[in-house]
Amino acid sequence: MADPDALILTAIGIGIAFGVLVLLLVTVLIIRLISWAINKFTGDDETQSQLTEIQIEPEALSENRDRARAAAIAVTALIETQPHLSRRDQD
Amino acid sequence: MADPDALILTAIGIGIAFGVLVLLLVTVLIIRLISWAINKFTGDDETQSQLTEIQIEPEALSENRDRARAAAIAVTALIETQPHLSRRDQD
Amino acid sequence: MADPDALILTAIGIGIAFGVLVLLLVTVLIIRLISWAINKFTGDDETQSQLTEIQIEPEALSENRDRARAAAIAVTALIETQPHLSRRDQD
Amino acid sequence: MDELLDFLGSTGLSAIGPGEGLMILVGLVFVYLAVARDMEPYELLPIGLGVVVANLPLTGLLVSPVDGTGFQESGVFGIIFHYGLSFWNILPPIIFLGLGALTDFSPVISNPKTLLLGAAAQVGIFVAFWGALATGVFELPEAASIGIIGGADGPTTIFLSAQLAPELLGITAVIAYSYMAAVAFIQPPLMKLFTTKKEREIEMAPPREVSRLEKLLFPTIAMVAIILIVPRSAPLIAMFMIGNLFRESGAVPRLTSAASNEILNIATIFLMLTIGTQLTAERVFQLDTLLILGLGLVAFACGTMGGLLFAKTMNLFLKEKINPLIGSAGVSAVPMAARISHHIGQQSNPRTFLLPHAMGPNVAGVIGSAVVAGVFISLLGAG
Amino acid sequence: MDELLDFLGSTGLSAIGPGEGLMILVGLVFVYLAVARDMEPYELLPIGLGVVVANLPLTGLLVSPVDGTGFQESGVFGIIFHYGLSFWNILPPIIFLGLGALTDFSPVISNPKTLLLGAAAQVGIFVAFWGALATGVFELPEAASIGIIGGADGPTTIFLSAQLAPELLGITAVIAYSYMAAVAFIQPPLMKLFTTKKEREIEMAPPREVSRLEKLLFPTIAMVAIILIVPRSAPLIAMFMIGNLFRESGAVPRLTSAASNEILNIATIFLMLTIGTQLTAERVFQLDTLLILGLGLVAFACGTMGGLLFAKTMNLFLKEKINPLIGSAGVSAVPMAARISHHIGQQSNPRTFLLPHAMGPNVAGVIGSAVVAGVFISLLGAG
Amino acid sequence: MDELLDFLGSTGLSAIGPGEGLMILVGLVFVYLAVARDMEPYELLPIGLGVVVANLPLTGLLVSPVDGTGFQESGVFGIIFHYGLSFWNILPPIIFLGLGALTDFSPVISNPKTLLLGAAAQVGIFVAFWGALATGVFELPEAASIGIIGGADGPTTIFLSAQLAPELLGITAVIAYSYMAAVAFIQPPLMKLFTTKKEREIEMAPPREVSRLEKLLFPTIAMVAIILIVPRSAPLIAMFMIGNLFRESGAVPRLTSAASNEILNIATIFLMLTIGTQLTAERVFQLDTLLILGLGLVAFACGTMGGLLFAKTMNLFLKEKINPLIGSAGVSAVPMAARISHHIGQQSNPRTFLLPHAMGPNVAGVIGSAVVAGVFISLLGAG
Ligand code: NA
Ligand code: NA
Ligand code: NA
Repeated sequence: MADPDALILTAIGIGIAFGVLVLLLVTVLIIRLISWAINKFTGDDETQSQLTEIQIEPEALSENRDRARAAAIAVTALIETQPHLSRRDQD
Repeated sequence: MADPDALILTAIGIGIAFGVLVLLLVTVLIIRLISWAINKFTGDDETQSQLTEIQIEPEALSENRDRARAAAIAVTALIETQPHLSRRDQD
Repeated sequence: MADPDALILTAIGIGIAFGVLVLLLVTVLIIRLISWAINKFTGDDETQSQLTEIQIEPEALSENRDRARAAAIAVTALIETQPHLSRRDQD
Repeated sequence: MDELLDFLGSTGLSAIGPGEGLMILVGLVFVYLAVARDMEPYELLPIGLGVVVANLPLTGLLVSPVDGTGFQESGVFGIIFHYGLSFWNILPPIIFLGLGALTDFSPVISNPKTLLLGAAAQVGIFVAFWGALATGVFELPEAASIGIIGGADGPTTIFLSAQLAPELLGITAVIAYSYMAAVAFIQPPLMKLFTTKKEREIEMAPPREVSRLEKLLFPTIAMVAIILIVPRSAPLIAMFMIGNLFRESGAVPRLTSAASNEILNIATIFLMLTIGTQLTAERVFQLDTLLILGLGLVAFACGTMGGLLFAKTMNLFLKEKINPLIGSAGVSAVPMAARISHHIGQQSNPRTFLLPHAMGPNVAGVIGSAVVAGVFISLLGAG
Repeated sequence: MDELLDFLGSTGLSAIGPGEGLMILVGLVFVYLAVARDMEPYELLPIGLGVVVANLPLTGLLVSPVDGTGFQESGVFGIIFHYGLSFWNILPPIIFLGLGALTDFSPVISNPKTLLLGAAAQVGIFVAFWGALATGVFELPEAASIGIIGGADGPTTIFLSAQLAPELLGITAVIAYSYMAAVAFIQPPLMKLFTTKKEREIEMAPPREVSRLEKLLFPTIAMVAIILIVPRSAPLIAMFMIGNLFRESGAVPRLTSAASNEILNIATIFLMLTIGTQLTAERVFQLDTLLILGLGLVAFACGTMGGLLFAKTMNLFLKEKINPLIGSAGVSAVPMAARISHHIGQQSNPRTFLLPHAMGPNVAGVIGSAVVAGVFISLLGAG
Repeated sequence: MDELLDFLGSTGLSAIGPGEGLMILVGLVFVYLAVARDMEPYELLPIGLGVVVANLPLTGLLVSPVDGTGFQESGVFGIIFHYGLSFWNILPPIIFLGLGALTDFSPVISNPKTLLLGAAAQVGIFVAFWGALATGVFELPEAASIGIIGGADGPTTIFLSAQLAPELLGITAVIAYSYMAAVAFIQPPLMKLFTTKKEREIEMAPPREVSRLEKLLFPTIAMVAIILIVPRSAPLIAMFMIGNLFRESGAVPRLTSAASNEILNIATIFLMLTIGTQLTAERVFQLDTLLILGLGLVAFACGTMGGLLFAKTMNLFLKEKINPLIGSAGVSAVPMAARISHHIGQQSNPRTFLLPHAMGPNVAGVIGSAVVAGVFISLLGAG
């Protein structure tokens, strides 16, 4: 790559930077259109993904973790309802 | 390794695969015998491991994590007993 | 490094080991002095760090984890107060 | 203005061909299947993204460390492919360490007969092996690398191809993972075809409780026994059993969690992305690819049939009949194949609960294909 | 007794010069800023400690793997610098994988205009680039490595310097991170100077809800589009978008968490320590360092002004005015710069809630500087 | 049929000797001690499994990267040994980063006298060093590698042996970890022998509260001071103090957790397995092994006595007497040795609570042995 003159390099640099981000701006608008169109056809927001019919999770591993997290968050609701629960041992 | 004739290779492949897994089948039966024998002698299921007499855990680190987990699971029991605890802020 | 005579090496080894740890002993005493002096001037224990004025944490990520942990520990207090909460499903 | 031309020349647009464009679409299809259809997302999403990245020209991401001199293009995936797979081949054993730490051998220990189903279901490997040879297009090592697709085990396929046919590594691995993702479509028809309604309704007694001692002795003895017979399977089998012993010992929870979480997840990200980057247009758009696609399907089908038929044959000799539906789980493709056996069983008879029983052959199949890979390597490898 | 003399000769005390002593103090200042002032602790604490370690003589920690023969000094940081940065340059892309998995593109998708602010705010790069050339001290590649400081993005600065000016890598990276830590002092004066009170009080409607499909399509199409135009930005852009797709797909939670936690934290520890170890006395105490300090500040200031002025110009054509304060967030320095826009906005008008709006240019700025780095590499790099 | 013979020739059964068989049993004993007796499971379980794997023939797992040409056997452990230990020696410093992030220096800061106990207890290193020389079998570097076993610190032993006597690395490391696991049997008899009942009942006032400033200043100043005096200890000392500063600063919780969890656990898995794989039959079944076993025991015993006697001597000059039982904790073997001091204290006088006091010498002992290792390397190393 021959040593480009600094001016050209700046022009290309700024030009490409703006060019790419304008292109992304246009992309966002197109995506908004696609997303709107798909919603109109499927009648509702694109659901997560049709769960394949086979979905039994034998491993207790992930359930256990989610259950612990859910329980912990549930308890925050519990504490907010009973402020008298002083936190004695804040480790 | 001279290029073995495909037939021989298949024979060895299937033979060894079955041979190994039959060997494992026999191993499982032997293990069942050993485990049964040990139970008979020690009179009870092989306990986890005799805790060495010195067992004071100064680091609060692992306790804290186990306590948090245990607490979280305990709370699930709690919620099941008091269904009225609505989950307001499911994040 | 010419092969030092074992005796010299032992002398340097033990000497440096003690020397370094005596130096650390002195360092601890100096640090105690500095820390005492600073406390006298600032009037209170050196607070954590002045929180920069801008402190809005848009990411819910770390909050969620701390909240879950805090909730879990709070619940331990809860259980201690109501021992009747039997732990049915100890996983 | 020649700098401008230089720059335009350096853009990807000027260098991309129709083949690359098509492959980018193929990559995006993988992404769609993983995200919208939830088909093996942990494999197909990174593989799909790897395919997209590999077919964007001039990125320098695929430059292998050996070519360059002095400063290296930051060939992230070239480096991972070279040191992780083709040169040191250490990623598959590391993944097996994590998988071992997630595996529970109780179904096998409580019902050792299922081990034979794990062996029988590997027959698909040899059917495809012979198929590949029959085409006259593939040499012995390449035929082995194609056959192993029937082992329905990603890391084992990658481990073998990296040694015997590195240029086929991308194709064989992606096809193996794709068929594992599609196992819910491949196996059910065969399972219904090869078993009678009565056989599908067979209920099996709940498996007996397995003691901790048994769960410790099995991986230990299995490791020593298997490696003594097939030393070349050691990189997979040793790491798998080490991970399992971490788990079952209960004495090293931090190591077990590091193996089954941090190590497994980090290795999966880099391995799957790198596998995807092997699917460049010129590698894929060849007759061979179609052949391997076909042979791979044959391998899966024959493996499934092998497991089913062997289960039916065993029933001839068994007082306590086994539901042959668990035979198809012997291919491995853990845990999907076991879930399918369970699901089809419940369709025929809601009171059958085959899942724990199907996990037996499912896990045994992992050992089965690792052993076959070991045999292939010792007979065909540089060893 | 010559062993004793030998030993005394081998101690650090005998080999340390005033320069090293001063640099150790500089390192400790960084540690103080990080710990007591909470300024960018995740970067400045390890960098400060790296500086201290680098200036302790005879430790062998900085020995690069290429120099040694046979047994290598355990040059922990020499090895990480060589393979992580100067030779393979794989650490910055790995960090971008994690950052992508932490990034939310909704602000950009809900308000695409902000993308232009992300572009405008990169103008600081070229001002400093010309400034560096004007000094006559720096060649084109070095000027680019100094200019990129204006991109206000650590990994991008490191990625570019590692390729174009490895000897400047330590200085440019540390100055970039220091100015990012000080952005709360650099930007507010300029923001108040270049915007009227009325402009600062402009309230912006809360951003619209962005659908999951949009959050999936944007990174996918952006990745392909950007890399086709600037292939040399692929190591950063591809990994960033891959991380983002892991996150937005929701199908691979374990990979997302591995990328945004384990991988990001481990890479940060070793990268930042190693960056710090590049600041040895003889590298720092040169006229160049002062020049780069000045040029870096100019770059940050011009980037901030660029974003502000461009926002004001856009308002001339827009019905629904945007609060120009979000323009300064276009430099990136995520997320500090966005918080500053929000904070200054609230000072002027408590009812403005600019944070979500400022995140748009903030994230766009990351893409902006990565693209500029790609252009520099393709025109000036060994490519 | 020659392929069949070829294959049979390639099996491990045909290549295993009685020595390997015996070593596999030794490995299984380690596994038993770790799992059933809960003796140092985090070290002895992976070491034991490493020993088993190393003595299964023809696996290719131990092939060092330097020997191979072109495709490498997937010598997982050969690669980790070469780059992690013998060639780059980066695993011990990485482990020390994690240990530092787990260490609390308050016991040392609140009671600095205990630092001297940490020094005194390292005397065992030199007793074993001289013992090794006295046998006439070992050269100076090997004697140092045997002596360091008395430092009762795994990573330090590995770090030193990797540089001075790589062929002894496996033996010295495994013996060090075994004696640390057996410290509950080695120390108590000596502690009761060398202290009077009255001394064992001495109660010590609860240690004073240590401020955050002190906990930050100590590791910082200690790092600079130690490395200036013994630069060769930097790879261990610097990383240890960096980890400690991450922890005490409280400003980088994610880095602290990455260092003390992910990095430490992953490094422990691969280091311990690899250490185990060094114990091959021909290396172990030599007279040297018995000598090193004996010398190692002598080192531990003398270190324990050194700490106890020095504590008793200090009491001659101290107004506020210290319970000499905490002296034995000076060997390090963190935290077992401290717990033993506490336990024996409670046996003699239930009101003594020695644990926090014993942690002082315990942690000081880590610095002590790292410094001694630094001295050995600077005088005997290739430096
Ligand atoms: Na299989
Ligand atoms: Na930027
Ligand atoms: Na020690």
